[in-house]
Amino acid sequence: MSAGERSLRARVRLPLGIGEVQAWQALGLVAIIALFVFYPLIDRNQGDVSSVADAGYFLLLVFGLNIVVGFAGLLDLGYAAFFAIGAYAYAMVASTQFNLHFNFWPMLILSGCVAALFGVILGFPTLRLRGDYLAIVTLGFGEIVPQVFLNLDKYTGGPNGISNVDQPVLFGYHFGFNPVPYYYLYLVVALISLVLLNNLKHSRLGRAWMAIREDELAATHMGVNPVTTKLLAFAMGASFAGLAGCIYAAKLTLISPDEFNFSVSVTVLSAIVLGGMGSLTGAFIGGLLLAVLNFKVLPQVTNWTHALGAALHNEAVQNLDLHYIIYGLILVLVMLFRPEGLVSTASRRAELHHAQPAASAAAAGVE
Amino acid sequence: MSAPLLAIEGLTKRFGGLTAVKDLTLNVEAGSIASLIGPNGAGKSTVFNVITGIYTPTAGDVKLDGRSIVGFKPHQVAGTGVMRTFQNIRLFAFMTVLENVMVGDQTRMHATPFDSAFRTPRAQKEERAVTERAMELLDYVGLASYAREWARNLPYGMQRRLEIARALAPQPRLLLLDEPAAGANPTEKRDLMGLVRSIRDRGITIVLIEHDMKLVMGISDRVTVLDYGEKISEGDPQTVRHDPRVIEAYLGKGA
Amino acid sequence: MATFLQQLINGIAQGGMYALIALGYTMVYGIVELINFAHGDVFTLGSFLCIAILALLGVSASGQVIGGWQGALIALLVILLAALLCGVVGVLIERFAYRRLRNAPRLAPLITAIGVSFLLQGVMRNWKGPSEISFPQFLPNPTFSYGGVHIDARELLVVVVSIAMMIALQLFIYNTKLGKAMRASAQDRDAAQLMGINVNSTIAWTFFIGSALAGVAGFISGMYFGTTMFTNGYQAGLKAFTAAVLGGIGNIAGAMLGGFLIGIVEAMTAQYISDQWTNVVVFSILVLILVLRPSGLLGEQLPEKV
Amino acid sequence: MHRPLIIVVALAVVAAGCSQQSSQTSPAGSVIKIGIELPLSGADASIGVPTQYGAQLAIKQANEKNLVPGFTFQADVLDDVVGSRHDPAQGAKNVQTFGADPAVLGVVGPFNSNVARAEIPLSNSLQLALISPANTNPTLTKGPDAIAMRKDHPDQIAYFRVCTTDDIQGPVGATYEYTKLGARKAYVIDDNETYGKGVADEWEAQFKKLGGSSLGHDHLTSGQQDFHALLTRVAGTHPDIVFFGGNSSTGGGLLRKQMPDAGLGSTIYAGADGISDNQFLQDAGPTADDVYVTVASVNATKLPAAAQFLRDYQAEYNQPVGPYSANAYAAAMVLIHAIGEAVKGNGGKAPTREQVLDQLRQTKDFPSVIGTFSFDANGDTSNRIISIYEAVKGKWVFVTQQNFTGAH
Repeated sequence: MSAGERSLRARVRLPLGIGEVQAWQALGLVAIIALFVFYPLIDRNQGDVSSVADAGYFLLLVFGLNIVVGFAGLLDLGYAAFFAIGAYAYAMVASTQFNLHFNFWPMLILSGCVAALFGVILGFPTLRLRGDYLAIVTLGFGEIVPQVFLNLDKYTGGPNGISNVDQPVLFGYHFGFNPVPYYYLYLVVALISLVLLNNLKHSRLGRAWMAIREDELAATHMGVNPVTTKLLAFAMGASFAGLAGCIYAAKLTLISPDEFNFSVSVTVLSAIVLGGMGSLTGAFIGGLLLAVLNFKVLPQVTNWTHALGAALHNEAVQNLDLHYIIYGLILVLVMLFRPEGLVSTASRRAELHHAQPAASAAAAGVE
Repeated sequence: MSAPLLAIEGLTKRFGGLTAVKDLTLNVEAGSIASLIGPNGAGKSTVFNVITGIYTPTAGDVKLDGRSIVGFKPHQVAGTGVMRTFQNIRLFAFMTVLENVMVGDQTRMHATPFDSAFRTPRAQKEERAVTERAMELLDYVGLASYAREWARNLPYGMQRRLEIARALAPQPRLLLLDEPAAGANPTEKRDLMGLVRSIRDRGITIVLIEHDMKLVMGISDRVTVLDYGEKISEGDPQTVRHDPRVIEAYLGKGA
Repeated sequence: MATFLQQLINGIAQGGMYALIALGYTMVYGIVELINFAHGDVFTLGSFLCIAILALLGVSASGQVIGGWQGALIALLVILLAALLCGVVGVLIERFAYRRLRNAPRLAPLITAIGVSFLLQGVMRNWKGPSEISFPQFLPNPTFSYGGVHIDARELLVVVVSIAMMIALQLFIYNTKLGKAMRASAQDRDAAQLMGINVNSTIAWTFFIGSALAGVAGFISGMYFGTTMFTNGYQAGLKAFTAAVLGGIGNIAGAMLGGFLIGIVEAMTAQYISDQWTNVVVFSILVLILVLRPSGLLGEQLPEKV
Repeated sequence: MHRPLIIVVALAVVAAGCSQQSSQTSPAGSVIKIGIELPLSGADASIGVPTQYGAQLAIKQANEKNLVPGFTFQADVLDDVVGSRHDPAQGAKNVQTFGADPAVLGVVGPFNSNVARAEIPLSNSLQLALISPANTNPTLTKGPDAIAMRKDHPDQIAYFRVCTTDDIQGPVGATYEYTKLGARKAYVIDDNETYGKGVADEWEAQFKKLGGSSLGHDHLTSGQQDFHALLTRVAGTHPDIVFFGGNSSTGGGLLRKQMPDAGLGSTIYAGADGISDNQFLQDAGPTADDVYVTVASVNATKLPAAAQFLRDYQAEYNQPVGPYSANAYAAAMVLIHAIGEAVKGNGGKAPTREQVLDQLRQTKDFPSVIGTFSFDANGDTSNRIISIYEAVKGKWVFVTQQNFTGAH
């Protein structure tokens, strides 16, 4: 091992409770953050920046659901409902709908709070339910919420939704339709979220969530209050969706009920499982991958097949729609070959165990 | 004379038509090791489950330090300083060994969700203290070098010890051990006896469910024998060992 | 009163359809504890296959009606073939997408099931195009009326077939060797294995039967609605799964009860509240019932083993 | 930890972003791009793809006929489907992608009203022409919401549409059905989507104004297939007409098909252009007879240009036109015409987007395959001719056409 190599393996303590990592990992982390910070300056295409910015709301959804499903092990199939609630919470008081124009920034927090409140309201009746019964109730909730927004057309604009949602203004700077400020807003919120989530994960509450996930009965015998612990998971998870909904509505200036359907919930859940349950790095990677796939790659695929078919004068190729097939195949194949997700702390540690039984009890790191 | 730490008075638990425990009265003195023995299905685990709040008794009372804990939820029972292990090991498989023990210390922690999310100085201090205590406990049960392992990766015997360490985390007043020696080899059993004694010497009262007569007779201060939910004998190991009703119940098995 | 009875009939007919799909859901769940999201799409595939088989037999969507024994024979042949093909598809799905994951983390097979659902939709989309496609209405459809209440042959068909299937399934599971193996595997897979039951083939048979039932449902629904579309599986599967959970998942009579209940609730909501609130009412009732009985209407309330 | 994985992902993100850039050619060349922004996959493809073909056919013919000398047109197609259906956020991103490419001088699209609501403010802000072949909801161009959507450039509209709006189509239908068919008691059903609910509300308002009564107005639940319960309720009120606002794909045909089961077989059934397609005839089968629909364009058989378009389309794509193919063709043609005029005004050089917009706003009496039209101050078409069709023996038969005069 050369001196350079050794210094790369030296341990560096990162701030904000992120923990201790090896030097090369710290360098990598800095490089990635730098990449994200400078990305809008590299790519001048507004459509692309807008796509990557929208990956931001998707990532927030993934982070939030990761608390509920990944940390606390509560299978939630109706998570998009909280996204809808956050978006409507902001849009109803900051648009031409009622000619109310509340300021974006306090509403950002408040949307999160409103969603959290509904998280508790939904969570309460489900406390006694186990596994898949919980899944179906949350799925039902996910069907009910957009339908209610659709049906209460006097307040929500019905199928038209709410247009002309106010865009944020920060110290006199109007965000407007420029995706770059939204990109940075998402970046800041996502980075703060990651730090907070990492803190939570390695805390009293985080351990209580995971204990409930692993064995609820044993957890309660260790003094974990299942009611508050689960409700906190629902509330905190929902608050992320509320936050995401608020920024989403402001960026798009429009919301309508069919943007919050089951496929949103499913995609977010897939991102978590694909990335690796309960792992923050996994949630991040899974979220980014699915966002790129859904917002960038799959819409392009249709165009490619159309173009290819037109070039070949082959009607069958031209009418091909590979959207579903590609997406389905990715989900199936990843799960078949990496059932624990792309970033699997579980299998990694297991491997480590076999290699060196007395693994060092070094200080905490990012999982 | 001071009141017993744990007092079970006239406890009855019925499941439908089946009476699992019938009119059981049992006192456990502070600082002692009490054992609960009896054939399979005698209702031993049911007693534990009633004490820890999984089941509410059909009749009778359970008092800790003179205060009834009937109707407490499991986490509230834990809050009073009663911890337990399980017959079939119930560890948090995908958490590290260290984290398992730290979960055990929940009841003594005060960090609010806000503290946790923002790592307030208060939370950091508490977290450090809890980590330190957990490491000490792991050292105590001989698992310190496995602190960063997944609990599920430990061999069976170590999992048993980890479960005990987890239950010891909040310095409980009463520790309920449900067949800790099940599946252990003679060496492990000997080590376990030493461990149980040393826990008692830390001032923790222990109630033990166990099948291994040699182990029970070797460490118990007092033994209670259950058969079909009823107490058939009680006393120090010597008395119980020679009680004809016990011999009858075990018919060729023990003693 | 006539309106109420008519709505009851409407609800039972629609509910029968849900029940028929729910049977497959509940069987698969009972044995492998997997929410088989692809089941709804196997059902849609069933109706697609029926159209293809009918086309091979020369029956098209032109509206020709084939009465008498010929019609019945064609119907029987189509049902059998569709059931067989769907069953095979179900077995293939289990073999290639689920079996490997039997001991994987709990959510992995769920995501795979969602993936398979997308795959099936993609295949159907490219097979028959993105629009609604017609299902040949080749059977005569006499209507019976009494006191202002109408019921037609198609509605009778739905109800009769779904109840017959439930009874057949019940008899099968309690009286045949394979049925007993299924129950044993559902109870405790490892123990069943030790008892000499071939768990792999038992699970494969479960998927076969469940998917075959979906194929039957595909035919019935095609006859009842007259059209089908590659995305239909989602809504149908959602309601059927809700029915299965409502009745107590894993319980065959429960799936039936849940299906009829949802159908009736929908019909009554459309009559006495408004059509747009049907889903809200159905899912609210679901939440309410599960809060009161966390294991569903006929589900066993199993205490956790400690 | 797997840091390298993150880097790979991050690079993939950037690469995906940059791939777009490499295809950007400078406007200095003689290529002018026309954006096409429609839902092209999933269930939406059935209606989106034929619409796309309509626009592409126009572009191809413009090149063949060298309509704008010195320039070739190129279609740049983007899909707005995410997951399984059209997505406003994706539509907005697509418009931004077009906006970032200086070669794109105008866009044909979008298809869906909620997508339009996300794109109109953007196109207004970017001053990039957006011409919809299919949005019929009146509130997109008229009323306070519409004005608010033009926030960045209130006086410089950038959104146009070639189809007549529902506040014209609905009332014309209601008037016909009230006066000519003698309907008095109506039951209104819609699919609870922007278009369907909009047109149903307009129809109902006019029907009541004329003196008819509305016995009820129900909204369907999306994905619903069984309407027996709803129809039993409808039958209980004994209407002489059932009006459906919505599309064939949202239940228009199935609803009609199930009406006889509830004893409504001889009740008149009416709808708007959403059910004026072959899909409806196919879904409803023999029950399609006595169904009346309005279509917001002139009768194609009376326009030679339209007949030619139908032939060309069939020859090019070997399939029948979709309900909005001709609209898309007309939208692309009016855009190409405006670009041509802008090129002329710019001395033969490639024009700016503003110059193209200027020309579009001035569009007057443009002859197209859907009739001759101008754009009014809101960007709406002046074409207010509504045709009425009746289904007879599995075919749509032209009944009459009316030029809507305004007052309603």
